[in-house]
Amino acid sequence: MLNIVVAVGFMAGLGLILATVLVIANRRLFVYEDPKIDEVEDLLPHSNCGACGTAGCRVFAEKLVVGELQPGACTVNSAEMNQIIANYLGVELGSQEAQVARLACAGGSNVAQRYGDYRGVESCRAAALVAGGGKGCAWGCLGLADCERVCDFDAIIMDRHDLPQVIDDLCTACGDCVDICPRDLFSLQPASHRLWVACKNLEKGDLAEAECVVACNGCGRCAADAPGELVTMVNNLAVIDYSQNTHASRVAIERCPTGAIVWLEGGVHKGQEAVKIVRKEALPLK
Amino acid sequence: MADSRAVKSLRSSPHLKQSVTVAQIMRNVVFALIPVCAWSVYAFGFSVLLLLATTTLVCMLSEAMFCRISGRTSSLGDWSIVITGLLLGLTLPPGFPLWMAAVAAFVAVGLGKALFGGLGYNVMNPALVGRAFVQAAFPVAITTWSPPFLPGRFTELIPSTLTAPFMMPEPIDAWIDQKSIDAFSGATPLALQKFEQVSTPLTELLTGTVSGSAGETSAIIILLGGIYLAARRMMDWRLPVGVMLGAVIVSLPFWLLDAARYPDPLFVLLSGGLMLAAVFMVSDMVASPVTPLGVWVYALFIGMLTVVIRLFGGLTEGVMYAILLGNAISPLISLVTQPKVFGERNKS
Amino acid sequence: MSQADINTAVVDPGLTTRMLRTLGLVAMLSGLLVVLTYRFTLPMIEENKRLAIERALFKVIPGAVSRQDFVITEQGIRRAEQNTEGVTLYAGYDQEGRLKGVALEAAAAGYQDVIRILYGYDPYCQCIRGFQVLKMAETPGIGDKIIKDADFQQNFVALEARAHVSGKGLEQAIVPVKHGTKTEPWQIDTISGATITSKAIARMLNDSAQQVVPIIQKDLAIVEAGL
Amino acid sequence: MTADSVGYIFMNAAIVNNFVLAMFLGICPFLGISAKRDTAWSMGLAVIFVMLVSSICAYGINWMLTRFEIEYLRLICYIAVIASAVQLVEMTMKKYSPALFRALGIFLPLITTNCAILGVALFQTSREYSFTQSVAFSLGAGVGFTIALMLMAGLRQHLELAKVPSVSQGAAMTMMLAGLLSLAFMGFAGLGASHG
Amino acid sequence: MLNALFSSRSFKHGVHPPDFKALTSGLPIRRLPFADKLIVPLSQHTGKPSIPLVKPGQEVVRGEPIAEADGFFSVPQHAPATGRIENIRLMPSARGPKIESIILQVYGGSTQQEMYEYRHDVDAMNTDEIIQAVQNSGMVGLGGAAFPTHVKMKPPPEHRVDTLVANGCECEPYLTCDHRIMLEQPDRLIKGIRLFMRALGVERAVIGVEDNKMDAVRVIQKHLEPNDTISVMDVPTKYPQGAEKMLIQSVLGRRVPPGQLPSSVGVGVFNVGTLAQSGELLPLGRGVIERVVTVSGPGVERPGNYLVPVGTPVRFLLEHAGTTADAKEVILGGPMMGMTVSALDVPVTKAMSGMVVFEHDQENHQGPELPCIRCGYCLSACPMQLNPSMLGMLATSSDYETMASDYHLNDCFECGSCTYVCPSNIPLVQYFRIAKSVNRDMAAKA
Amino acid sequence: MSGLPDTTEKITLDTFLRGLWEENPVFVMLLGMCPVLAVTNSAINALAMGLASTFVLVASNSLVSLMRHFIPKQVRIATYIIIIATFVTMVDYAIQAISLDLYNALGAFIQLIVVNCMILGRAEAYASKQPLGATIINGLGIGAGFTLALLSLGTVREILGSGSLFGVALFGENFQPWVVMVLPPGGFFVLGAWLLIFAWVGQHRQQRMDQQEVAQHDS
Ligand SMILES: Cc1cc2nc3c(=O)[nH]c(=O)nc-3n(C[C@H](O)[C@H](O)[C@H](O)COP(=O)(O)O)c2cc1C
Ligand SMILES: Cc1cc2nc3c(=O)[nH]c(=O)nc-3n(C[C@H](O)[C@H](O)[C@H](O)COP(=O)(O)O)c2cc1C
Ligand SMILES: Cc1cc2nc3c(=O)[nH]c(=O)nc-3n(C[C@H](O)[C@H](O)[C@H](O)COP(=O)(O)O)c2cc1C
Ligand SMILES: Cc1cc2nc3c(=O)[nH]c(=O)nc-3n(C[C@H](O)[C@H](O)[C@H](O)CO)c2cc1C
Ligand code: SF4
Ligand code: SF4
Ligand code: SF4
Ligand code: SF4
Ligand code: FES
Repeated sequence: MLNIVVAVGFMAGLGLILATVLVIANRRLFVYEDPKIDEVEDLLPHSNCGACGTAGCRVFAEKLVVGELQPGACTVNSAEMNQIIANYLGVELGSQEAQVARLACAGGSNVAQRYGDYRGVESCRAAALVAGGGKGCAWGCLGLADCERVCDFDAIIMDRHDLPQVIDDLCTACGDCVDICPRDLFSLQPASHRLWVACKNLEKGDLAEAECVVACNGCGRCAADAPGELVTMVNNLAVIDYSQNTHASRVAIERCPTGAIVWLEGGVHKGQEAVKIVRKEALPLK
Repeated sequence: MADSRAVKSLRSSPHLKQSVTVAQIMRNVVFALIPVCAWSVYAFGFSVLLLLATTTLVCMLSEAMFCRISGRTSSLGDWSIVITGLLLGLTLPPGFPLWMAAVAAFVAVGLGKALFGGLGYNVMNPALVGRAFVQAAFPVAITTWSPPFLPGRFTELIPSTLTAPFMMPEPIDAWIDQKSIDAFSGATPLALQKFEQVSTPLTELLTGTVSGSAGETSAIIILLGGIYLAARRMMDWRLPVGVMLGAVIVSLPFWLLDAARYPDPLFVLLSGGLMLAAVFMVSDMVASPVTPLGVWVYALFIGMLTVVIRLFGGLTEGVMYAILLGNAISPLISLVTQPKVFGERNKS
Repeated sequence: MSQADINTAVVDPGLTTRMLRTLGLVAMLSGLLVVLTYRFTLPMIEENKRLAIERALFKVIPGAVSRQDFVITEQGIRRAEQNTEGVTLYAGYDQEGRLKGVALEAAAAGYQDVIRILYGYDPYCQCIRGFQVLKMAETPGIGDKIIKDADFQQNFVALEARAHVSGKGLEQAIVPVKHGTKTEPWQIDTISGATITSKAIARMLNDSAQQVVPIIQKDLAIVEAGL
Repeated sequence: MTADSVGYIFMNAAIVNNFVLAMFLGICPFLGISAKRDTAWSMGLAVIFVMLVSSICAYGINWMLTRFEIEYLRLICYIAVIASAVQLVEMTMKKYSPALFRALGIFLPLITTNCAILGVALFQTSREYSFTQSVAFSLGAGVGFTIALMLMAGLRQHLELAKVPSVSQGAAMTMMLAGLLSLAFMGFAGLGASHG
Repeated sequence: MLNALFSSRSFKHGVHPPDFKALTSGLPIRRLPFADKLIVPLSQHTGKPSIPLVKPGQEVVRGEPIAEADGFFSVPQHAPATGRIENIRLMPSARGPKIESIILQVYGGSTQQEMYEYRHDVDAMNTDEIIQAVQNSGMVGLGGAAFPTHVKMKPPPEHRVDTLVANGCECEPYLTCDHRIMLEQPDRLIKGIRLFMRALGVERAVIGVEDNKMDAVRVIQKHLEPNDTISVMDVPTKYPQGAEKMLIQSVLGRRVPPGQLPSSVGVGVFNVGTLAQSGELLPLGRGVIERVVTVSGPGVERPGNYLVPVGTPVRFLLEHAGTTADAKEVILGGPMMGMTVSALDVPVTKAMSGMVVFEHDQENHQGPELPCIRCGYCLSACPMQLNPSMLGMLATSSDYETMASDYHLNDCFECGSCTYVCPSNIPLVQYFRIAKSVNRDMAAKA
Repeated sequence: MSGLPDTTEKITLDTFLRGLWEENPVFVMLLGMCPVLAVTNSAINALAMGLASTFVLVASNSLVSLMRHFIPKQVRIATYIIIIATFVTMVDYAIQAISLDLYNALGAFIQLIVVNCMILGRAEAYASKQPLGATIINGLGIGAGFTLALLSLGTVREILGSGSLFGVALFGENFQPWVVMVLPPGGFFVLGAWLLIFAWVGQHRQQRMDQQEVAQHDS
C-alpha cells in the first residue's frame, strides 16, 4: 500500500513540478506568434509559386493575417478555399483580375523559315546563343520548349508545330515562362483582353513575310481600323494600348493580311483577309 | 559552295573534340584486368574461370534488364559493367559457390548502380556493394579459402563451387587436405599475421602464391596494369598512390613501436586486397571526388582506414569497408575541397 | 490580436490552474496505473526471472537441482541478502544438498558487442564445466558457433582453472590456442572462422577465474554449508 | 581499451554500434532531416546537445527513483522530464537567441519524439554506467547520429544532381542508401575491442 | 616562396588540340577583291553602337567615317570602300539578333585607289591625343573580344600599368593570321607597340609568342635593337595560352585575381594584330576598314590568309576561297571558341580573325551525351581551375544560382577546354553559357 | 476557430481501412520506423511489437480523446507523453510477465514505443480532435496497418535470414540463410524493397489511369 502511495505521490509531485516549470516558462519565455498564420497557411495550396507576389505561401499567409493582402490574390487556390480563408479571417475575399500567360508569336515550324540546323542542348536559350538558333525570324519562338519545362502547372504544351500553347485554365500566372523565354515572348495579360498581337518581328513588309507567313508586316491596317489610338504602329509592329481596352473590337483584326493580330474568344480568331494556313508539316531548311 | 544550302549545322563551341570516350576508358581498364584474371585462373584453376564468367555474365544480364525496366538506353556498350563483373569476381574466394556469386552480381548492379540511375550516378562502388552484401549474407562461405596451385585444379572444380542454389556449401577442408601435400591452415596471410603474428614472405605476396580472394594474388601483375592505365591517363595515379601512402602512414609507427605484434608496412601494402583495391577500385572515378585536393584526402582516408580496421577492428581485411566508407563521405570531401580559382589569393 | 489580447492569453489566471490541475491529475492517474500493473505482474516476472536463471544454472552445473546465491565481498563469500554489494555467485546443490558447483557471470567485448555468459565452476576438480550465453550480438552463423560447435563445447568438459598456491590468481592462465592445437587442459581450442568470439570467451573466463577461483577455494566451506 | 573505458564507450556508441545504422534508433529524423546538409548539421548539433542534457537528467532521476524504490516509474519520468527539458530549451532559445533558434529550434520538437534520446537514457541505465560513462555514451551517441546524418545528407544532396529513376526516388532510395551505409558501417565491427 | 619553386613557365592545366596550322601558316597575306555590297554593322564592338553620319543615297569615299562614336565607350565606323550608301537597316548578325547596319553599294575597282586619310605626326602626340587618335581609328581588339582598344589604354586610376604584353600566341587551331602579321609586318607591330607604350606610360613590353612560331620570334628579334625595352618571349604551345590571364601568368608570372582586369597586376594586353594595325593606321589617321582573316579547314578548297574589307559578306569570302561539296559547318573564329553561323549574309567584322569550315559534323563530335563519370579530366583541363564537372551537374538540374554563387561560374571564360576533353560528351560550355545568360536575365529583371 | 470548417469525422468503414493502406503509418507516412526496422528480424517479434504498439496506440489515444476538452494547449505534449508512457510501462511489464524470451528479443524497443512518432502523431493529429468512437476505430486501423507492415518485413526477413517462419524451419537442413537479412542492413533493404515495389505498382496504376482518362476524353 505504501508503495502505491509513494508512486502516486511521486507522480503527482512530478506532474506539478513540470506543470509549474512550464507555466513559468510560458510566462517568462513566451514569444507571441499569431496562431492564425499557421491555420491560414494550412489552407493555402503550398505551391510557393509566387503568383500572389510574395516570396511564398507562408509570407502570403502572414500578410493575409495582418490584412496587407486579400485571399483572392492567390490564383492557385480554389475559389472555395479562398472563400473559407476570407470567412475565417473575416475579410473581403478580394479579387485579382485573372491573368494568363500570352505568347507573342505564331510562327510554328509550318510557317516560319529556318536557316540552320541547330544541334546541341535541347533548350531555346542554348539555341538562341548559337547564332540565334537558325530561325529566320530573330524575334520568334525557337520551339525547344524551355517554357513547357519550366511551367510547374503543366499549363504549357508544345503543339505539333513546336509552338507552345497555354491552357488558360491551368495557368496560374506565376510568370515563370515569362522569365525563362530567351526571346521574351510571354507576358501576363488579363484573361479578359481579347485583342492580341501574336508577333514581335520588327521587319517590314516582304522582308517580314519572307521569314514567317504569319508575321506582322507593319502594314498599319489594324491601326487605321481600330477606334481611337487603341492600336498604334511602333517600329513596324502593331502595339495595343490596353488602357483603351474598353473600345476593343473585332474590327481591328478584319483586314490584317497575315493574321498576326487576333481576337481571343473561345479560341483564336483571325480576320477574314488573313492568309489561310494549309501547310501541316515543317518547312524545309532554307 | 556559295550556295548557302550546304551549310546548316549550328553548334556551340568547341568544335574540336579529344577522341577518348567513356567506352574507351572502360575498355582499357578491362584490358588491364585481363592479366590479373589470367593469373588468378592459372593459380586457382577452373573454379575461378567459372566464377569470373558468372559474375560478369550476371552483371551484364542484370544491367540489360534494369535498363529495359527503367527505359534507359542499354549501357552495355560502355563496358563499365564488365569491369564491375570482373572486379566482383576477383574479390571473392576461389571456391565461392556460383549461386552466391550470381546473387552478389545482381545486388551489385541493382543496389549499387541501377537504383541510382546507372553509370555515373552510383554513389558507391557497385562491385564492392555486391561483395559487402554477400559478405554480410554468407559470412562463412566468403571466408572459406583454398590454397593456390593445387594439383588437378584444371581437371577438377573446388567442391563448393557447384553448390546448388540456396543451399549451404559443403566444407572443403577434407578435399584440400587430400589434395595438398603440406597442411593448409585455411588462413590468409592477413589472418596469420593478425591472429598468430606469422608473417608471409614478401616474394610469395608479390607473385601471389598465397591463399586469398581470386584477385588479391599477384601484386606485380596488378601494379603493371595500374601503370599501364596511369600512363594512358585512364586512371588517376594519385588515388592508388594516396591509398598506399595512407596505409604506410598509419602502419609505420605501429611497426616501429612493436615489430613483433604489428605488421611491417610492406606487408600491409602487399597482403590482402589492398593492391587490387588501390589500383582498380579506389580509382573508380564515379564514386570518388573530382577535386584535386579531394582526391588526396579521399585516397589517404581509405588507406588509413584500411589499416585501422586491419589492426584494431574485428576483421582481418578492411579495404572493402574502407572504400565503401570513403564512397560515403566522398560528396562531403568534394564539398570542402573545391579548387581555388585561378588568381584567387589565400586569405591571410 | 491586440497587445492586450496577447497579454491576457498569456496571463490568463484560469489557465495556470488548469495546466497544473491537468498535468497533476494525469500524472497521478498514470502513477496509479503503473504501480498497479507493477504490483500485479511482479510475482510473475520474478518467477520468470528465477526460472531463466535456474535453467541456465542447472545447465552449467551438471546434477544440480537447487540453488543458493552468495556474494563475493571484500571479506570473502557471504550469503546473498538485500544490499550486499559484490559479485554474485550461484551455488548449485543436488538432491542431497551436496554442492555440485558454482556459477558466475563473465563478460568481454566480442566481435559486435559485449558478450555475457554464465559459467559453471566445479570447485572439486577445479575446472570449468560449461557456460551459457546470457546476451550476445555476434553474427548468426559465425559468432554463435560458440554455442553450436560441438568441438568448442568439448573444451568445457573439464577446463582446468586451478588456484595458485599463493592464493592469488590461477596456476595456469586460461589461454586460447589455434584450432586443433590444444594440448593442455587449461587451453581453449578456438573456432577457426570465429576466432574473435571464441577468444573473447577465453578472455572473459580467464579474467573472471583469476579473480574468483582463489576466493572460492578459500571460502569453500561457506558455500558447501549452503542450504 | 577495455569494455568500460570511457573511450571505448564513446567510440562504440558513435561508430561501431552507431545509433542509427546499427541500433535503429532515431530513424524518423534520420530519414526526415537528411535531405540537406546544413539542416542535417543543425539537427545533429541539436541532438548532441539534447542527448547530453537528457542523459544528465536521466542520471539524476534514476538516482532518485532508486532511492525511493520506484524504478518502475522510470520510463514515465524519463520521457516526461526529457520532453519538458526539450520544451524549456526551445523556449529559452526562442527568447534569448532567436538566431540559434532559427538554426536549431525547428528541430527541437522533433527531437522529443526521437527514440535515440530516450534510448540513450534507457541504455545508460540498463548498462549501469557511471556518470562519466553516461556522459561519454550520450556524446558518442550524438556524434554517431550526426555522422550518420551528415553522410546521408551528403549522399542525398549529391543524388539530387543525378537522374534517379522515378520509382526509386524518395523514401525507397533513402532506405536503400541507409542500408548501404549500414553495410559499410559493418566494417567497424569489433573496432577498439582488444582481439589479441 | 613555394609558389615560386613550383610555378612552371606556363599556367596550370590547359589542353593540346592538334593545331592544323600548317594548312595556312606558309601562305602570305593576300588582298581579297571587293564584294558588290558591304554591310557595316553599327555595333561590331563591345559598348554602345555607333551613330550613323550618312544617309541612304549618299556617296562615300573609302576610309571616310560613316558613323561616329556614341561617347567614350564606343568607336566610329569607316567606309570600307568607295561607293553609295544603299540603306541603313536591320541586318542579320553572326550572333543572331538583327542589328542596325549601313549597306554600302561598292563602285568598280578603279575607284578604290582614293583613300580618305588625315596624317598626324604621332611622335609629337601626348597620351590623350594618342588615345583619341586610337578611338578615331575605330580600333577594337582584333584578338576576338572586340573591346574598344582606346578604353583599355586608359586603365582605372587606382591601377598602375608597368608592362605592355603583346599577345602573339594565337593558340586557336587553324588560325595563322597573327602569325603572318608577325612575319610580314614586324615593323608596324613594333611601331604600334612603341606608340602604345608611350600612351600607357610603360617602360617595358613583352611579345608573347607560342613556341610553335619560332620563325616569328626570330623575325621580330631581328627588328629589335640591342637592349631594347621590347622583348620577345616564346611560351609553351598550349591552349588557351592566348587568354590574357594565362599569358600574363606565363610571361610575367603574375596572376590576375578573379573578376579583375589585367591592369590590376599592372599589365595591358593587346593582340599583335591590334598593335600592328595601329602602328600602320595611326600615323595616317586612317580607320579600321579591313583586317587579316584566316580561311581554313577541311571544307575549304583554297585555304589562306586574306586581307578582307570589313563588311564583306561571309558568302563572298567563301566563294572566293572555294568550299567543298560536303562543307557543313562554317565557324567564325577558331574551332575552340568560334561560333557557327546559319546565315551566310552576315558580314566580316573587325574582330573576326578566322573562318573555319568543317565537312562532316561526326568527325568532331562523337556520340550522345552521357552522364558525368567524374573522371576529373575537365578539372585538369580548366585553365581557370574551376570545377566544370560540378558546374555541369548543377546546370543539368538548372541550379544556375548556385553555379554562380558557389562555383565561380562567372570566372569561366568559355575557352572550351573542359568540353574538349570530356569523355562523356557533355556540352559543358554550352551549359555554362545558358547559365550565365539566365543569370544575366534574372539580374536584369530583379 | 469558428470560421474553420468542422472536421469531426463520421465513423465509416474508411475510418478503419484508411490506416491499412492510404495512411499506413509505415509505408506511406514513414512514421515509427525504429521498431519497424529493429524488431522485424523474426515474424514473431514483429507480431508482438505490432500488437503491443496497437494496444498502446488505441488505449492512449482513447484517453487523449476523452480528455481532449480539458487539456490546455500549452501542456498538451507533456500530457500526451505521460499518458502514452503509462500504457507503455504497462505493456512492458505485461510482456515480461508473459515471456522473458520475447522481452529480451524485443529489447529496449518496447519501452521505446513511448517515442514512436506514430502514436504521438496520432494523438496530436487525430485523437485530440475526434470523439472516442472514431478514435478507437481509427487507432485500430492504424495499429493494424502498423502490424501488417511489421509482419511484411518480419516474414521476409525471417524466411530469408533464418529459413524459417514463426520459428518453424521451412527449407530443411541444408538451406543457406542470408544472414544479412537479420542484420541491420537487411532491415533497410527489405523495407526499401517493399517501398520500391509499392512505388512501382503505384506508378503503373497511375499510368493505366491516365491512359483510361485519355481514352475517355477521346471518345
Ligand atoms: C559479416 C561478418 C560477420 C562476422 N561475425 C563474426 C563473429 O560473430 N564472430 C567472430 O569471431 N568473427 C566474425 N567475423 C570475422 C571473420 O570471420 C574473421 O575472419 C574470423 O573471426 C577470423 O578467424 P580466423 O582467423 O579463424 O579466420 C565476421 C565477419 C564478417 C564479414
Ligand atoms: C582599363 C581597362 C578597362 C577595361 N574595362 C573592361 C570592362 O569594363 N569590361 C570588359 O569586358 N573588358 C574590359 N577591359 C578589357 C579586358 O581586359 C579584356 O581585354 C576584354 O574583356 C576581353 O578579354 P578576352 O579577349 O581575354 O576575353 C578593360 C581593359 C582595360 C585595360
Ligand atoms: C580562351 C581564350 C583564348 C584566347 N586566345 C587568344 C589568342 O590566341 N590570341 C589573342 O590575341 N588573343 C586571344 N584571346 C584574347 C585575349 O584574352 C585578349 O583579350 C586579347 O589578347 C586582348 O587584345 P585585343 O584587345 O587587342 O584583342 C583569347 C581569349 C580567350 C578567353
Ligand atoms: C579506373 C577505373 C576503375 C574502376 N573500378 C571499378 C570498381 O572498382 N568497381 C566497379 O563496379 N566498377 C569500376 N569501374 C567501372 C565503372 O566506373 C563502374 O562500373 C561505375 O562505378 C558504374 O557506374 C572502374 C572504372 C575505371 C575507369
Ligand atoms: S516561347 Fe520562348 S521558351 Fe517557349 S519554346 Fe518559344 S522560344 Fe522557347
Ligand atoms: S509558367 Fe507560364 S503558363 Fe505556366 S502557370 Fe506560370 S505563367 Fe502560366
Ligand atoms: S570553358 Fe570555362 S570551365 Fe571550361 S575549361 Fe574553360 S574556363 Fe574552365
Ligand atoms: S570531363 Fe566530363 S565526365 Fe569527366 S568529370 Fe568532367 S564533366 Fe564529368
Ligand atoms: S520511431 Fe521515430 S525516431 Fe524512432
